[in-house]
Amino acid sequence: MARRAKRNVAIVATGQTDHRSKRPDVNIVEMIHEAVRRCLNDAQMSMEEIDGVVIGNMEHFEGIFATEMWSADSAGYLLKHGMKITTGGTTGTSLALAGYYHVASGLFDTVMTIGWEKQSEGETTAGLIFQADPLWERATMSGAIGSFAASATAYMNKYGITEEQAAKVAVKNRGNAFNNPHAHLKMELTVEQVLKSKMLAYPIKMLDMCPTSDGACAMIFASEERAKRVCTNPAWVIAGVTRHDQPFGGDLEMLADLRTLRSATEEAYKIAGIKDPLKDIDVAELYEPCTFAELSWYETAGFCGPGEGGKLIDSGVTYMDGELPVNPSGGVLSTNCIGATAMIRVAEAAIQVMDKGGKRQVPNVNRAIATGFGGSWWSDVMVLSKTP
Amino acid sequence: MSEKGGSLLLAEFNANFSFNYSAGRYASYFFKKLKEQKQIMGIRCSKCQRIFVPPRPACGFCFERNTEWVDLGDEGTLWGYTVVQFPFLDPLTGEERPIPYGYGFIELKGASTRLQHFVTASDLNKLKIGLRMKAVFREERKGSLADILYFQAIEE
Amino acid sequence: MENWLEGLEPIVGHQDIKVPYRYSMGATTSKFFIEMRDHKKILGLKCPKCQVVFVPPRSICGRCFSAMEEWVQVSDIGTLQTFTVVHYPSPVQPVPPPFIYGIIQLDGADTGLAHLIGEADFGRVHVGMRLQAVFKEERVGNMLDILYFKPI
Amino acid sequence: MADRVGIVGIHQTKYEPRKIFDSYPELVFEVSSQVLAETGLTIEDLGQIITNSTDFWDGRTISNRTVSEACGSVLRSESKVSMDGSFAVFYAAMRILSGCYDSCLLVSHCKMSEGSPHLINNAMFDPLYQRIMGFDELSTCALQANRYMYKYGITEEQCAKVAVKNLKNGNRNPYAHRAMEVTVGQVMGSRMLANPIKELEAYPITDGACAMILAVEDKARKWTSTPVWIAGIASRMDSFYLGDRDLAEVVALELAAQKAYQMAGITNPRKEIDLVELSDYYSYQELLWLEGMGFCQRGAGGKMIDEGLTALDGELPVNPSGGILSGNPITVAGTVRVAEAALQLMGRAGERQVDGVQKALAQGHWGPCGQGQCVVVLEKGV
Repeated sequence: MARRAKRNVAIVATGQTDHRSKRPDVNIVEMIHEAVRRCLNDAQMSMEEIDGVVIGNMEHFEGIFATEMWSADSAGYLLKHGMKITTGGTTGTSLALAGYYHVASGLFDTVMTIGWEKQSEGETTAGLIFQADPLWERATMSGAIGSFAASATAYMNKYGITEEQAAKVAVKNRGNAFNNPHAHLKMELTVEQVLKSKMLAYPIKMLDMCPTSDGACAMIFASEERAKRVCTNPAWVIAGVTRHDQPFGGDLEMLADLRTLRSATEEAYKIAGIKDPLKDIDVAELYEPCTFAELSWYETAGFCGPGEGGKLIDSGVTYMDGELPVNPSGGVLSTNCIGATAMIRVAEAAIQVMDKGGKRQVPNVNRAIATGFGGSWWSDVMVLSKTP
Repeated sequence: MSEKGGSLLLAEFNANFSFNYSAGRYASYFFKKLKEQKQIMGIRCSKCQRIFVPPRPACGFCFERNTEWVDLGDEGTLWGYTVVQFPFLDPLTGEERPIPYGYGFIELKGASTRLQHFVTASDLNKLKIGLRMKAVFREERKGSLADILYFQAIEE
Repeated sequence: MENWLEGLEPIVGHQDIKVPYRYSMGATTSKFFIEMRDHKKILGLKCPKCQVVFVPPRSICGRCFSAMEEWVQVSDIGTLQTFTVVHYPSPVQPVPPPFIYGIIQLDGADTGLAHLIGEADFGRVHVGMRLQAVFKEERVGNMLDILYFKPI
Repeated sequence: MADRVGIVGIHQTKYEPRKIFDSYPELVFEVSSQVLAETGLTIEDLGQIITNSTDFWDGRTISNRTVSEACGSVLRSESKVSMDGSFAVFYAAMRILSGCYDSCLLVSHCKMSEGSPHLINNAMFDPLYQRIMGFDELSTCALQANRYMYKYGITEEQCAKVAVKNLKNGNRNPYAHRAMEVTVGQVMGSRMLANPIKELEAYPITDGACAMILAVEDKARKWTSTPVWIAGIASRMDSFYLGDRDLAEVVALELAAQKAYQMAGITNPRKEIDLVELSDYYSYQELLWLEGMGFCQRGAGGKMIDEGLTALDGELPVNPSGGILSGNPITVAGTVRVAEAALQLMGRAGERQVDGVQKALAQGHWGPCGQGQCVVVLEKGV
């Protein structure tokens, strides 16, 4: 249903804080400012050159209503256009997509998007329980972990996926994180260590789950004319697709089959002319909130057939030196400041396309995809490319 | 507040927000039948014939108003489950929720969606996918989902 | 209406959502409160570009986007910019109504500080009046270390 | 604008103090399905959905999750603007102008009756400096009202007249929740909340929803014979800390209006605009916003109401719907301003219809004392 935008739009810069479990040295707006400043430095631009800002987080995580009002001054949109968009876990991709639509509309030439969360200031599990329906789900809901666990059992049962295969994702991603200066968790792990980590909710163990982080991510989206002027190697947005779904966990297959990601990637690939994702995509940043999710997302993103996610990691295809490296940044398993998390996927994909990945750079990246995950098993997909 | 002498202070805010959530007509009817007749009701889309539980005003696929109630019985199959073993703050009480507890998704006969609820067996370790589960109702029912205490595994 | 709706009573689920939040003030805001707590001093930050002195202080000037590091002590006396007498109750108010809120521009500051006004006759409070901060005896490092501003 | 976006359909609920029977999905499905039925469309005809609500007022994280089936977003594209509805209209228009989608279903919902208004409005203030003072929207707007009255000599009577006019206009609006025939004396004598704001000068707690269908020009023309074009739209954000601004000046609104006028080719708003729907959460705001949008000089807002210019039969009718004083919930309020202005241009405003409206203006705001402002210029389709 969606088409490619009428105007070409590119990502010209990214900026991230160094994500940590706790940032007591800065308050919320100062933390946001850090990412904004780094993004401007990356672009060699001043805030005056930015026409507007799109910003978001999850309000109950910090207990602040309309957070975009407080951040107006320090995030640089005083007397400019400022907009708040928030959609749960997909907030970061919703914001990146909003940056794309802002510029593509022709009403803006240069727009900054900012996703952030300072999770140490509230109670993450409590914040997530608010997400559950008050009358139908809150009593049983135990934050994100419970629903991942309950459907991971179904996923394993359906396809014979093993805990060892899931553990490999934790080993791979947290190992990749060593090459990412912004990543929160950098760990040299063995499969055995993951399997022996504390059981949270069967089959999810401590090292299978993403952390909670304090951090922010900012990006600059620009029109073709502006992009070419300010950036020698921008990352062009080729496609952006969103899919939402029914509201209750019990309505969905969850980890056993993320149909929103299947539907979104199918449409995005069509727009971008991707026929064989494994071959046509050079690097992927997938929003994997837990280890089992990355295996399941391989399947629904079309990297392999249904039930073959375990085999794909076994084959090494998604490692840094494989055919399609997944999450060179270290992924969500290494960094999770929720309102920023999905935007970090897009930023990291852009970094790869722009050849700015330093030690985590995958060679010869022409095309990258980034996904967002959240809400009631919703998906966003963006395809970025070296050429418009 | 941080210790006097420290250079980084904290601001405290103990949120306590009250909400009065309207269940809506569909859930109100479901809870009424649960309370009065120990019935678990689903609602059918007259176009695609999907049966939804929890009941809801519209079918998300056909975008039609749902109108036809169906008694789903009190037995189903366990589709997926977990046993929650980590401690966390329950925002409904402001205290830690007692653990461990089992919860999962039960496929009631005929329903196109699954009901999320507490699940248990003679031993939580005996829970497994595919088990037959039966609703255990509260004696004094008040008209909420808690009128079902949990779904109990039917063990041989 | 379908007949299942006949005689149906609406169900309302009441929930109190309780979460403790702990906000890091960061170095800049902490310094402001520490100076106020320990020395009854009110500090502002001056923008190197706009020359505006901001009270309460924050590390970034929103107008020119400069980082601010130059601390300036401002007076505890200032001029009332606007005020209101609050008559309705709300559980988060620091004092029971009726009471007065005002925005006070302290001498030496270019922005106003929103706070309480005390020891004042409701009928005689007016824009432009001079007010002085009254500090609490037991100060803990937050905005209520100033009890209120009183007319001079 | 190179391409034009048109408003082709509108449906709103009646606004009521406590819609105790309606869950959010019921409220949202009612307006979504009705707007489609009235426009003769199915959900498949629409490319995308924008919802508009807030996690705080809804008492849940991800407030759009609850209404996914009810707004038709199952396996479709949806996003949520968590601000006043006028900003949601802006975003919906942008997504259409991008060329990615031809059309959009926009749905705003809020049930203010379910939450704790003062606490939620207090949570908008930063937890470091301002929240502990117990501020909320009402008490800080009272600070703004007094500053405005002091600086420009606006009187309490002039503010009360706004309430009299808007509450009276509400009588003609079947969706209004608080329509009244009152005198200036009655408004002045109503319960003092925070001076100068009295009970009849402050918006009531209300529940309701509003849906709108927007489409790119050729689709809009196909779908309706009375399209309304968005001729100009812009938003600006002012400073957060209350003492950083002179609250009697509304710079963000001035800038937003100037930009929207520039897009719409408007040089003299007073002459070229026929009708205004603005966000009057409190009576003084109508006067202050009219100044900000250039309908009169700074400080001359009081004269506008004194001279009857903004009455239903005046030269520039303002809030023929009865405005927010007659009852529209937060967030939904801005969508309703655009919707009511559009209904006037479509000639579908029923008893509140003003004759000969060619161009109308809608305004929404968000945050403490109108910090965030959005201005929409609408034009009758020909």
